[in-house]
Parts: sequence; structure tokens; C-alpha cells
Amino acid sequence: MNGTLLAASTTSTGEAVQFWILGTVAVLGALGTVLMKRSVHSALCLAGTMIVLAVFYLANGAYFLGIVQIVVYTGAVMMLFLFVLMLVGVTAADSLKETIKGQRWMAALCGLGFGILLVGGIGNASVGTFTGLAEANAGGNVQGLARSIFTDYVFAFEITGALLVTAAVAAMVLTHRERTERRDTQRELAEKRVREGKHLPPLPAPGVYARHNAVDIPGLLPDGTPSELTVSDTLRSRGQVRDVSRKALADLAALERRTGEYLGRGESTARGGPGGGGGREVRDAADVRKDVSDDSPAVDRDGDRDGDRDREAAK
Amino acid sequence: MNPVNYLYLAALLFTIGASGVLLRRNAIVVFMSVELMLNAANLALVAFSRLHGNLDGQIIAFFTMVVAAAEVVVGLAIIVTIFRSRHSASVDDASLMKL
Amino acid sequence: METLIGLLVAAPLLGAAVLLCGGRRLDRTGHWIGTALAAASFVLGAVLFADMLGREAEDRTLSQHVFSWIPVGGFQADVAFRLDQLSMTFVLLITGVGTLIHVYSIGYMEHDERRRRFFGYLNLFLAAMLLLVLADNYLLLYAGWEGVGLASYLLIGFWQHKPSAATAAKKAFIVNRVGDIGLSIAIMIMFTTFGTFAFSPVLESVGETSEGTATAIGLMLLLAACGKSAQVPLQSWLGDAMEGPTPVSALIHAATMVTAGVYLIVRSGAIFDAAPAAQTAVVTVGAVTLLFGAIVGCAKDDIKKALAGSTMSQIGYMVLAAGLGPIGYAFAIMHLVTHGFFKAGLFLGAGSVMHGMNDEVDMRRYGGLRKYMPITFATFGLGYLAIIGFPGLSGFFSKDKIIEAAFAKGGTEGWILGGAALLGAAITAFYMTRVMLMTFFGEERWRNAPTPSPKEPSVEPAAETRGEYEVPHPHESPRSMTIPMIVLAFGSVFAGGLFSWGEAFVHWLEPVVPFEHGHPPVSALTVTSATVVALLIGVGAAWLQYGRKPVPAVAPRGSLLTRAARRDLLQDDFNHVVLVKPGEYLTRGLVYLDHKVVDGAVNGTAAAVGGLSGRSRRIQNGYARSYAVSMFGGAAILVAATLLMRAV
Amino acid sequence: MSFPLLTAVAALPAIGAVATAAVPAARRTAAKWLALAVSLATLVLAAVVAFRFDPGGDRYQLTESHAWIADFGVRYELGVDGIGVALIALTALLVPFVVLAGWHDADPLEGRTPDRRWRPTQGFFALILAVEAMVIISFAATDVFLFYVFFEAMLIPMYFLIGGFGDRAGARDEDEAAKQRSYAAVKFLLYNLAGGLIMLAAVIGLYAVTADQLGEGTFSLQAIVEARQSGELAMAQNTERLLFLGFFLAFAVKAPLWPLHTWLPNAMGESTAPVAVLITAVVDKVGTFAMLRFCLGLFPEASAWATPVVLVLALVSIIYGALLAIGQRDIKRLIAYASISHFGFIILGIFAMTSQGQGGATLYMVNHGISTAALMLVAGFLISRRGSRLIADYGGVQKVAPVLAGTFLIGGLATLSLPGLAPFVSEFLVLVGTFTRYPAAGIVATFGIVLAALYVLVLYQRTMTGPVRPEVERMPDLRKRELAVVAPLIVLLVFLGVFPKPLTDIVNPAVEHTLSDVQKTDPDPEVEAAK
Repeated sequence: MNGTLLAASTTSTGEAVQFWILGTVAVLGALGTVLMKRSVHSALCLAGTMIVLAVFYLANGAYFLGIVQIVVYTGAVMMLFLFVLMLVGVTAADSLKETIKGQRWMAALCGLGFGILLVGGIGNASVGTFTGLAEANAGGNVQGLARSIFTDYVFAFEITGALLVTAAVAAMVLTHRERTERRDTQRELAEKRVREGKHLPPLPAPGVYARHNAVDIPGLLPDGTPSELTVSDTLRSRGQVRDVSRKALADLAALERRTGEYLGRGESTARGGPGGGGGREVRDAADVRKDVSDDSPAVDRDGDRDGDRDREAAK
Repeated sequence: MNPVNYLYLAALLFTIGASGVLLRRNAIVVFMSVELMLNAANLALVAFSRLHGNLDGQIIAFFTMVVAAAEVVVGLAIIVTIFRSRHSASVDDASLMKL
Repeated sequence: METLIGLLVAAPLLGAAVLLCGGRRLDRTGHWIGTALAAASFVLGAVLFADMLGREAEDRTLSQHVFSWIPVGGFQADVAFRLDQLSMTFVLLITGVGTLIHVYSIGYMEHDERRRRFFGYLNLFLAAMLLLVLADNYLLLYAGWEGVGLASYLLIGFWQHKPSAATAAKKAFIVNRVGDIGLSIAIMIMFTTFGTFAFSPVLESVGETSEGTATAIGLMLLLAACGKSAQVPLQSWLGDAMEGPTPVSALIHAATMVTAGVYLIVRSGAIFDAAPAAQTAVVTVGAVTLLFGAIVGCAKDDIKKALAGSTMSQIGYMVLAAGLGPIGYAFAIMHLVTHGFFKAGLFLGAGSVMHGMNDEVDMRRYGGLRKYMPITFATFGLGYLAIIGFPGLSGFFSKDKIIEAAFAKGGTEGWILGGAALLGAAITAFYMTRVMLMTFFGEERWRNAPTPSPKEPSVEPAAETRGEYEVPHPHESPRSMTIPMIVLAFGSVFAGGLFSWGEAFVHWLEPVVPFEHGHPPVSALTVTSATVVALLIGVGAAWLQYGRKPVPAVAPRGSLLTRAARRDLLQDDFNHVVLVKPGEYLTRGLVYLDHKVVDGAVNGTAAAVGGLSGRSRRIQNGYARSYAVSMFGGAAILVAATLLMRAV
Repeated sequence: MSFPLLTAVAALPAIGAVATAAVPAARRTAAKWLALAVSLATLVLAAVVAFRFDPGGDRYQLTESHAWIADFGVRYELGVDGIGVALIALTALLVPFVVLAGWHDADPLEGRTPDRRWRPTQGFFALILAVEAMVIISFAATDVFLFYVFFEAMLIPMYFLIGGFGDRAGARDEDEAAKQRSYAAVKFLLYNLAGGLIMLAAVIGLYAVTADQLGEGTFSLQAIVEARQSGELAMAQNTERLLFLGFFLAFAVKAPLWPLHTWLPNAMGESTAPVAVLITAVVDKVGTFAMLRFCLGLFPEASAWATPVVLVLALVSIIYGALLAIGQRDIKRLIAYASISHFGFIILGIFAMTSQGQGGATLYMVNHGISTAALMLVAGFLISRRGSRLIADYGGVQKVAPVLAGTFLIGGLATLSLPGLAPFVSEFLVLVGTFTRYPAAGIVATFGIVLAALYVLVLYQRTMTGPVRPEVERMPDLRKRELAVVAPLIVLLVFLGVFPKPLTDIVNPAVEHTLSDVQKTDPDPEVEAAK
């Protein structure tokens, strides 16, 4: 009932304070929406703004709308946005560099002019005095809305209903992809693969360590270089491949050295050390590494090359 | 404080949203800016309904929300389709109208 | 009776139509048809003449309204004929001489495969000329006027394969057109002033209008007369017109058409009487032309061109007389008729000579022909005596009267004009004697081949063109050619005496052509004797130069005046410099202007629009966002507009 | 109501056009005969119109009136006064000759056999008939909007006639010719469209004015004229002048009046001779006709206001056109410029505002149509023989083809308006009519006749006379078909030159009406001559 009081009465200092604080937040959010490089961030900023607006609705005695705002917008719509973002690629940051000549200046000009005009318009609009929603909301805001929606605005309401249905159907139609030709049979697919000289057997698994289960870590080839095939295309295309070859090898080497020092004996103890085939492979790799470890620049170069490849993949 | 400030705020937000539409290439962000504009409008409507002491403003705002929802659904569907076909969500890439 | 007038015109017109549309099947009979119809109209004329003589002098005027030609508002042009003594005179002259020349042409054009068309054109000319003299309003006269122009165009250019002929024809038509401007403007003024342009109303009420108007009409009519009658300054075409076949020169450019101007002036006498200024102009033109033509005539070696010069000057006499008012009109017509006889005779003689000398026209290549073609010599000689005004022959009577009248004009003006006329008489005697001597006397210069004189292309012998020179065998022309010459010779001998027998001619014309006796400051006898003296001087001078010493076969360079006269006193050069050249430049300039400026402006605009749209097309860059910007801007503008609306 | 005769006259060629276009590709000759038959039938109908028309009767006769676009007061209103009858007769008369003269102009070129869809011949004749139909409607329309529609629609078939069927004889090489052709066609179209659009604005303006002052707007010529005379419609001075200019400009382009003339030489030069005749003898007449009927009828004060300028322009056209004709090297362009000079005379006569002037102008429209047709068609035959439009390529034709030369000369003499041939009557009337009110203008215009003599005779001399050039030695004389085209025209020229009364009787009353519209009367002679 505090809300109603607020709504009914002329603005209290409380509302003033609330307005100034949240208003600032809202504007910042809006600016964020426009200016953030990554669209995810924009989406989040927008969500913030919307929540603030919901609060303002409440403050203005539009309780129903306030709630709807939160549920529909901040809930449904923003989620929809985020889904699409995920589909399109969350992390892809688009540059804010303008490509169309003069577009930015025109936009700025129009925006500024338009803003000024609106403000001016509101300024000289005679909205000095205002009547609160006290009696309008007397029978309850929701009931009030419901009454007029189902009496005066009933047609509009029905039509919007139709609109929603249409929109839903439209969305399905748009996103549904019609299969034009017959789906290939398994045999045909297999033959196609052979014909195209594709990689016939299943792809190798990503490098998995006991430490954590990470699909974004490429498996290492016998020579210790990471194998691109082991990581899914999506991750590769997003440039999210985490290359651990060098770190892992370094750890292993350090471990063996320590055990060597600790046991005082070299290679032998290492045999029958931890790990099955995988360990063995790794050990072999380690050996190889050790052989070449004295000329580390080569390794670095090696690593650099991998890094480059990753970055290229990212692009 | 005079609730007219709500209107000023709405104007501000609207303008920001508009410039967002004009400045961003990413279709999704453009859409968000549009949403921002709609919300600004809604805020103004709500403020009006308070000013005039009747609920019509709110009802309009309500309808706006519904329409906005529908628009978002379709719009996003379109974006997805475009992205599928040309692997980009940039509005500038969809410039076949250019000579 | 009246209906016969229409037939008078219709007969030759029919002939023309038949002959020109008839096609080849008429080639053998064509010339007979033509001649027959010409003769028919002559007979008709004679019948009408007889009928006219049968009536009182006052009601001799016949008029026939055939049909309404152009009726628009107050403008009522009728096809209506008027046959009075004046037109009767012309009718007889035209049909008579015309018939004779038809006959002559039968022989002359014998070897021309386009003879049928020639006769068609001749008939066309007759019809047009008769229309001219029979019309009872100026517009119909104008029709005849242009009709004879057309006929003369066709006949001058009859040998179209000769570029010179085609050019001469064109020149004649266009110079005539310049004169026609005068006639048409005159008609316009008449219509504006009197609301009509029929002879009688105009001539009767001309006194009621201002002298200025009358003068304007008079000058315009004079311009027309100059064009048709080859008077200075529109005389240049007549010399070239000699490109046409000789019968044509005889009929059109000596006897009839060129005198139409005189007819016009005499017919419109009332107007000139009301406009002294115009009359002065007329006499000036006449005097100048008679000297001009005479001088040109002295220098020409081409026999036809020499005769053309003389024609010019003789018509000068007539115009002069016509300009003198009532004291001169009748004599103008009288001289016109006699001149019609003897000049036609002279031309036919010249044609006969050319016929015998295989189309040689250069008199320097003639000589001693009298014993080869005696009939031609005789007739030509009579014509010669007539034209120089040998006492007792027609020319004497008519010319002498004109000179008297000129003196009778009175005052210094009279003296000047009379003097000019006398001088003209002397020169006439000179050049005609020259022609006579060079053609029929002296040694036979045609026996040896010509030495071409490059600087005189005009008198280049036709023989030249036919490869090496074969000596012509001068022979008398066939009967069909000699008979007309004989008849005309008779006319040139007796007509004058007949006419001035008790001033018969003057009285015959009087009802239509006002006449009053002129009173020369000195006695008529003095004038006559002066004329005779002048004539003797001329003959003597000619004999001294061409009779006593042999004539050089190639023209000597001659004095400055001679050379100028050979070039028609530089008239063509004058026209060329003053009119033709500037005209050409103007035309070329305009063509360029039309292409570059007028058209260029249009194409320029088109190009500009194209470029502009090309530029503005750039704005449509296809980016949705830039479209959005413009949308947004538009919205902003709308808001601004609404605010402003609310503000005011 | 009685049988809609005017509609029939216009509809017949229209239907004929469709039918001709529908003739299958193989049956080219059939299409030709069909077109000829239709045009002759139209001529018969037009003759019926001419006889049904009673000069003594009321101003507009054979009227038809049906609502068309009721909301805007647009009506399908037809009706002819004497001027309309004369011009309809002219059109109906000329088209058969055009068809006959163009008999082979649209035959497919040797070597390439036309496929089923490409049917040039059918198209050619169908277009000609279509033009005829539209022209007739515009001559008969008494509803401004109706007139405007067909005035503009005319451009479409003309465009295709000019651009699609060029003068093959004139082709230096095919591509070059095609380029010239399309240039000419586009120029023609744009020029006339520009004028027409300005007129459209004026038409709408007129509607607005009437709607404003008469309560409900109308396009009906008679209604507006009556309203003007009864005084219930009084346009503001400037409004009237603007509207007048809007109309006049369109007509001046069509007419064409200097300096809006440059499209005509190109169009006439590049198109085939029959089409050129169609342009200058038929289509352009709509312009002058409309000046007489609409400019003077709707805006008398403005016409009076504009008269001095128009007269000067007309004089310029006369002299300028003649001088340029003298300067041309191309036969057809020469004739085109001659036509410009003649249109100058027509406009001079119209704006002299005297019964002689306007009567003469109307006669001039008819006579110029016939004489130019004669001259142009013979020129076309000549060109088709030698395959060149340049005067310099001819010489001595008179010797090898005397009949051709003769007819050419007669056409030329008509063009220089020799007495006894039709154009003289009209030209002299125009001169007199002008002189009575504007002596200076009359005198200047008179110089046009000398220049006319110059360009005609120079043309004749250069092409027909002189020694025979080797190229023309084998030139055949006129064939039967060609003679059948030229002979009637010449007969007509002579007849109308000697006895124009039938024509004047029809025209005079109409002219009187027009003069009463502009409240002008002929100036009285100074001296009342003793009749």
C-alpha cells in the first residue's frame, strides 16, 4: 500500500531519490546497450534498464505492468535474445568502427536534434499539474485494467491475440528448414565420404587429463604437437581451444626430475610409473621432449606456432 | 519532484535507443535498441496515465508490450534465418538493395 | 458573248492539261493540238474584238463573273473576267503573236524529243497571260502573274540538262518572286484600305484615301512591275533568261510577259495619278532602265543577249511613258504593241539565224549572212528599222510620241527625261545597227575555226562543245519558221502608222485609259527631228566601228564601260555581293546555331538531368541503417514542424 | 439518341489496328490490304460526317456526351465544328495514302526471316491506324480531359513508328541508322511529354478553377465557354495567363513553334516518308487545331495578352524555318524545316484574330497536310530508289524519271504556294488577315514566300535538273502504286486551289464562333469602296 500512497500523492522525496538514482542507472544501462562491444553485455545492460523501468512502473502505480514488464520482458524476451545470441555466437565481439561514410555524424545529429525536440516538446507541453491514479486504481489496478481491456479495448485485445498467434506461426515458418531432396542413405553417405577422401574412422578424442574433463583441450600427437581434429569445430571457430601441450610437458618433465632426484636414480624408476598406455605415450613424448629440451628456443617456436594456429582458427 | 521528469527520462532513453539503431551493425543489438525505444515509450505512456489519472495509458503500454513481444519473436526468427544463410548477423551485409 | 471570255482562257489551259498529262502517245500530234488551241483562242479574241467594235465606245466593257473563288468574311475574291479595250489589245497581241510563235516552234523544235511538253508549256503560258490581262481583280491578276512566272520558269529551263538553263530559270523565278512581294503587299493594302481589291471599286475610290496610302500601293505595284518587266533594280534575270529556246525569248521575254508590268501600271493608272511620288519613281525607273538596257545591249556579242538588252530598254520607254500619267499611258501601250511585233520578229530572226548556224549565238562568229538567208535578212531588217524608229515604221510613231510626252512632263524633270529618251534612241540605233552589221554584213567570220576566249565564258561558241569545229552551212529556215517572221515584219512596218492614223489607238483606248495631250516646251516637230538626228548619229557611229573596219572574231578587251556592260553593268556581281553571299553566310550561321545553340540547349538540359539523377542515385546506398537515419531525420523534422505549428 | 457517328469514325481504325496487329506473321500482305481497307472505310465514314455536318447549324454538331469519370466531371464528350470536320476529313483522307505509300516500308529485311512473334509489317500498319484513331478523337473531343488523354496517348504509337521503322534508305550503316533513329524517337517523345505534362498541370488547374467557381468542376469546353460568357466564371488574370501558358506550351511543342522545333527535323529525317507525313501532316495539326479551339476558346483574355509574343515567335518560325531549309543537305530535313516555316504561318493566322487569318490558318492546316504529303511521299519514292537522303547525291533525275520529277515539282510549287494550287489560297488569306491588323507582321511574313521559292527551286534544281548522274541513270519512273498515291493528292491540290469554296463554307462559321469567343471583329476598311 506504500506504492498506492506514492502513486496517489504528489511525488514524495522518497520517489524523488528513487527516481534520480534508478534513472541514472537506467540511462547508464541504455548507454551500455548501445555502446558495449559484445552483444551479451548489451543484452545484460538492457535487462538492467528494463528492471529499472519495471520499478518505475510500480512507482507510477502501474502494478500490473510492472510485473508484466519483469515477467515478459526481462524474463521471456531477454531470454529469447540470449538464446539467439548463443546461436549466433556469444563471444564474437563486433567492432564499433563505422563503415558507412557520414553515418555516425548523421546519426548523432538526428539523435541530438530529436532528443532536444522531444525535451522541448515536453517542456512547453502543459503538463504542470497532474491527477494521481488514486481513484482510477481504487478498485485495484488489475481489475481496472481488466475492465477496460475486456470492455472498451476488447477488439484490440482480440486482435493482438491473433497477432501473437500469427507471430508464433511466422517464427516457426521462418526458422523451419524444408528438406528439398531425399536424405542420403547410410551407404550413399559412406560412399560419399570415401569419394571425398574424408577422414574415414571416427575422430580422435580430445586430450583428457585426470585433472579435469576438458573438451577444449586438443589431444597431443606422438610428437607432442596438439591435433586439431580432436577439438570440435565450434570451439575451434570461436578460438576457444586451450593449448596445454607445452605446460603439460613441462609439468611432466618437472615431475620426473623431482622423482629422479628424490629416488636418486634416473630412468628406471620412472618405468612402471603412473599411467597405462596413455602414460606410456606421454612418457615417450616426454623422452622426445627431453632429447630436444636443450634447445628450448625450438620448443618455443613450436609452441608459438601452435599458438598462432589457434589464433588463426579463432579468427 | 515533478513526475514530468519521467517523460524527460523516457525521451532520453528513446533517443539513446534510436541512435543505437542507427549506430550498431549487429542485428541483435539493433533489435535491443528497438526494444529500448519501445520501453521508453511505455514509460512515457505510464507516466501519462498517471498524469491524467486514468488507466488508458497503461492499457496502451500493455498492448505495446504484446506487440513488441510478437515483433521480437518474428524479428529474431528472421535474424536466425539470415545468419543461417549468410553466416553473419550484420545488417550491413544484407544490403542487396545497393546498386 | 461573255462566256467566250472564259473560253479564251480555257482553250489554251485545256491544251496545256492535255499535252502535259497526255503522255508519250501525243508526241506526234502534240504540237498540232497546241497550235490549234492557241489559234482557237486567237479566233475567239478576234470574234470578241469584232463584237466590241460593233458597240458604243462607252459600253464596250464586258465582264463575266464565273464563280466565287475565296470567300472568307469581308474577303471576297471572285474568278471574274473583265474585257475592255485595254485587255482586248493585249488579248489580240498575246493570242496573235502567241499563235505565230506556236507555228514557228513547230519548225524550230522539230528535232527535240520533248516538243510535246514544250507546246504544253507554251499553252500554259498563254492561259496564264490571258488570265492576267482578263482578270477583273488584283488577286486573280496575281494568279495570272505567278502563272506566267511559272511558265517562263519552265520554258527558260526547258533544256534542263544544261545547268546554266536550270540556274537561269531559278533566277528568273526568284527575282520575279521578289517583285511579287510588291504585288501581294499592294493587294493587302488595298484590302485593308478599301475592303476589296477588284479593279473598278479600288480605282474609283482611290481618291478618297490619303496620298500616303496611294503612294504605298503605287510603289508596291512598281516593285511588282520591275520584277516582271525586268526594270532596274530587278532586271538581272532577263539576260540569263535567253538560255531558253528562242521562240520562248520571242514570245515571253520580248513580246508579252515582260510587258505585263506596263499593263499593271497602266491598269492602275488611277492609283498613280493619286500618288505623284510614285509616278516620279516610275519615270525614274523607266529612264534609268532604258539607258541601262541600251548600254548593255551595245556590249553583248551574244545576239540574243543583245536583243534582251534592247528589250529591257524598250520596256524602259514604256514604263517611262506609263509614269508620265494620262499624257503617256496610251503611248506606253502603243509602243508595247509595236514593240511586241518588231521585237518578236527580231528574236525569231535571231532564232532563224541560229537555226542555220547550228546554234551559234556569238555574233562575232556570224557575218555576211544576208545572201544565205534572204528572208530572214529582210524580216530582220524591217524589224531593225522599226525598232530604231526609222520614220514611217511602227517604232518611229510610238517611240517619238513617248519622247514628246517625256518632254511634255514639263520643267527640268521633263528635260531630263526627254534627254534620256533621246539618248536612249541614239544608243538603240547604235546597238541595233551593230547587231545588223555583225550578223548580215562584213566578211564571213564563221568559215574559220574559233579561237576560244577563256575570259568570256558567256559567248563560248556552242561549236566548241562538239569536239573539233565543222563549218556551218547557213541556210534559210523552213516555211513554218519564215511565215511567222514575215507576218510579224508586216506588223512592225504598218502597225505604228495604223495606230496613229488620226490617233485611232488613243481614242480606242480612251474610255478605259485616260488621255490628254501633252504640251512639250518645244514644238512636236523639233522633238521629232531631234529624234531622227539622234537616230542618224547612232547609226553612223555604229557604221564607223563595225561597218567600215572588219569585226574582230574575238572580242577585244574594250574599255572599262564595255567590260562592265558585258557583265550586265555588274548587276549580278552587285546582287552576289549584297544579297547572295550574305544570305549564304546567314544560312550557314543559322544551321550551325540551330544545331549548336537551340538544339544544344535541349540536349544540354537532358544531359544535366541525367547527371543529376546519376548523382542522387548514390544516396540510395542500400544500407538499411542509412535509410533509418533518413527516416529518423524525417521524424525529427515532423516533430519540429508540429512544435512550430503549436508555437505559432 | 442518334447513331454515334464520331465515335464510329474513331473506333473503326482502332478496331482495324487491333485486327491488323492480330494477323499472323505469314500473312503480311493480308495485313496490308486489311489496313488499307480499314483506312478507306474510315475515309467513307469521315465523308459521311462531312456531309451530315450542316455549316449553318449550331456550333458543335454530331455531339455525344456520356459520363466517364463522374467524380471529376470528366465526360466522354464529342462534337465537331467546321474546323474539326475539315481536319477529320484531312486525317481520314491522308491515312490511306500513307498506308499505300508505306506498302513496302515495313517488309522484313532480306536475309532474316521473321519468326512468329516478330511481325514488323503488322505492327507498322496497326500503329498507323492507331494514330489515326487517336488523332480523330482529339479533333472531335470537346472535353478538355478527354482531349488531353488522346493528345498524349498519340505519342506512344508515334514513338514506335519513328523508332521502330526507320528510313532504311538513309542508313549509312545499320547501327548508325538505328542510333539516329532511337535518338530521334526519344527526342520526339521527351519533347512532347514535357509539353504534355505542363499541359496536364494546366488541365488540373482549370478543373480546380471551375470547381472553385462553378460549384462542381467540369472539363467540358462548351460548359466553360458558356460560363465565361455568362460571367459566372471569371478567372483571375494571372490564373488565366498561367493556364493559357500551360496549354499553349504543349501545343507549341506539337505544332512546332520556334524555338521548340528541333525535334521535328530529326523525327522526320529518320522516320520513313509515310511516317514523316503522318507526323507533320496529321499529328502536328492537333497542336495548331488545339490552339484554335482550346487556347482561344478557354482563355480569350490571356490569348489577347500573349498575342504579340506569339506573333513574333511565329514570324521567327517562318523566316528561320525557311532559311534553315535553304541550308539543309538532307531532302527530308529540308522538308521538315519548310514545314516549320509553314506552321509559323498557321500560328500567325490563328493569332491574327481576324476571320481571314483564322480561316486561312484552318485552310492552311488542310492544304499544308496535302501538299507536304505530296512532296514528302514523292521524295520518299525518290530516296527509296537511290538509297540516299543527301541532295548532293542526285542530279538530272528529270531526264530519267520525268513523271517523278514532274510530281515532285508540283509538290514543290504547292509548297511555295503558287496560285492555282491549294496552299496559295490559305497562305494569302493568312497574310491578308495578318496585315489588316498587324501590317508590319504581314510584310515580314511576306518575305517568307521568296525564301520558300528559294528552297524549293534550289532543291528541284539540284536533284532533278542538270546532267544525269551515273547513279540515277537506271532509276525507274513512278510505278502504278506510287502514281496512285500521288495523282489524287495533286488533283486535290489543284481542285482546292481553284475552287476552295466547299472548304471555306464549312470553315467560316466555325471561325466566326471562335472570333466571337475572343470578342474580336475584323477591322473595317478605311474607305468604304464603291461596290
